[in-house]
Amino acid sequence: MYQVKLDKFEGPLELLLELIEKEKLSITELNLAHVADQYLEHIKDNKNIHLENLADFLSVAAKLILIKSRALLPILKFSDEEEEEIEELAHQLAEYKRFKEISAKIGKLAIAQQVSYSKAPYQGIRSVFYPPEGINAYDLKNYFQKVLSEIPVASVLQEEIVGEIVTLEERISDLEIALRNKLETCFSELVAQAKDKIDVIVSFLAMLEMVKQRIIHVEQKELFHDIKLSMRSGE
Amino acid sequence: MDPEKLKSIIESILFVSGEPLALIKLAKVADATEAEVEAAISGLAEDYAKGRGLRIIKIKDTIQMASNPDNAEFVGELVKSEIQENLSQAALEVLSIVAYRGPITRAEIEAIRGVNCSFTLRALLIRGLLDRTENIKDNRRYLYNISFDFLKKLGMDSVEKLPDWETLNKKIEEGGASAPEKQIESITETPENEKLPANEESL
Amino acid sequence: MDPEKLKSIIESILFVSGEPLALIKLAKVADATEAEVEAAISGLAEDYAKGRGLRIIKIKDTIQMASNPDNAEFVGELVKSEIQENLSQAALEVLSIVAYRGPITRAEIEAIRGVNCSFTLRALLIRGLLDRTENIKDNRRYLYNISFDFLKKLGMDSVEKLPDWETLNKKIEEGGASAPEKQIESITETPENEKLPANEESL
Repeated sequence: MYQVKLDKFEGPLELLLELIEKEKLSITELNLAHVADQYLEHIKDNKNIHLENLADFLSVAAKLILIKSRALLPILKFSDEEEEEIEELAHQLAEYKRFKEISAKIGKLAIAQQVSYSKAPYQGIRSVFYPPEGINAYDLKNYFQKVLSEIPVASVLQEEIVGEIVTLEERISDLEIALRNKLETCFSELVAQAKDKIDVIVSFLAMLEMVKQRIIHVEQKELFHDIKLSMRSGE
Repeated sequence: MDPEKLKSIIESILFVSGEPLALIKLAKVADATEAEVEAAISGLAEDYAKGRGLRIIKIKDTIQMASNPDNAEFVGELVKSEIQENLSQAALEVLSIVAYRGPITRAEIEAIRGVNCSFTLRALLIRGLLDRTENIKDNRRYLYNISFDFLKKLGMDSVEKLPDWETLNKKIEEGGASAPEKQIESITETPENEKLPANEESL
Repeated sequence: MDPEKLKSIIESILFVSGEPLALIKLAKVADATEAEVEAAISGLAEDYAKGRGLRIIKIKDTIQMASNPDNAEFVGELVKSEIQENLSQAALEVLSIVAYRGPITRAEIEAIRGVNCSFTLRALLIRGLLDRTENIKDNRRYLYNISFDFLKKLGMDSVEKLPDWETLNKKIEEGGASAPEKQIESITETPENEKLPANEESL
């Protein structure tokens, strides 16, 4: 249904723009709501997205969920902050679109082979020994230690990524198990152990997915009240 | 100093150096005022524009002498190396953002792309297509600028001549003040140097 | 070929090379006859004689572009300022990397610092603080070492006597991650990194 392209999407805006453009839509809040489901599907399946950027994909997913829920329930009131986030996403996407388009032009220039070359500097000029004054071997050591301390550490992020990749599918099955045991829980309980915002979003996505698959039933008495989750009766 | 003489001196200096030179340094070495040097450089650039083999490339107040890109096919033979290098989509986007919006922080670049760019930035810095300077306002964050090598690669003599410069140099008008700054935080909580995505995709 | 166009091409070639080029080679690179090239060179030499900052030097059948000797005093000032200006923070860092990790290639230095170092290395070479030797394993790449003069100035007769040389010389990356080293390879192993080999041959 949404076989968009084979290349992986490096970032969320790239994916979102592709979805909008595939449907020949302009960048408006309503159209963002329209493609929100397709976007979430991509994330859910970890399909064609660069997983190391999952956090960035999820942050946009959260905004799309806001937009989508407003489109479905125009009566919903949003906080100023949420309003701003929604408005911002459309702006951000419009801005990204401009740069994506210009980068294609820049790419063409780069392969056009209309290159300027410079010459080797100071050709034919002999070096003159001119050591910096007042520097000793210990200064050199200090400079080198500073250099070493600034080498970026790749492993930190790697762990983060590995941690995140498992999330959604696992969360769904965790939730299912929890519900089978308890038959009922609420969203606040579900995210009580959440480490960060992303964690909450993933739980929320998992919940939506299960609603969609008709595994669970959700209920919210009043706006901003806790969401009750229960296994669908008769299953 | 006689303007023609100064033009000759500046031409000699730019030739011998071969590297980008700051206007202020040119003025010092040529023993002239910056205004005089600027006039001499404009004069040179005009001369070169008449189908000469040389070019003056300018980024802000720094100047480099280079060859005319129209002759690239011949000069390329001599230089041999410059194997066709494919810049990835990510690299091209980052380069474009820096070219049109630089000087710019990593956070601002990431706000536009919506994704972490540290790996691409690092690769472009090493490749010399971007330059990085300390941010005076905030010493934890660097400011990124386009480099002479980038302009030379595109055969341009200044960023202002890039396509659609006038329109893209400006931000899209937003409802309120520029909001992106705020929302960036989620992406850039890590200090500048850490957070290197582990994938080894090349430029 | 149009004589003016050929003149422009020859000017580009002579500029980028900077070294003496045989007439026959110029003709080949410019895709013209030797007679045509000679005419173009005469034309250039005439132009330059009108008080320009450049000169054509012709020795037998080799041709070279050079700066106008009338401007030698100013070129001397340029070189003097290059040599005597204070070393930048970046230069001191590169110097320390070469001291503790030499012999080392430019690509390796750039991998450690995460930025292009060609200008910095050049600045250190012209002051005689570094030496550069051919890399036996890979002739496209130079190996950099701290110069003997500079070592002597530091009061040492070998790099091994630098403080904590034993530990700092080993390539255990402090963060515990050896990954950066690997990662960098993928960016810098491209021939691209040694673009413009001429750039490294100077000095």
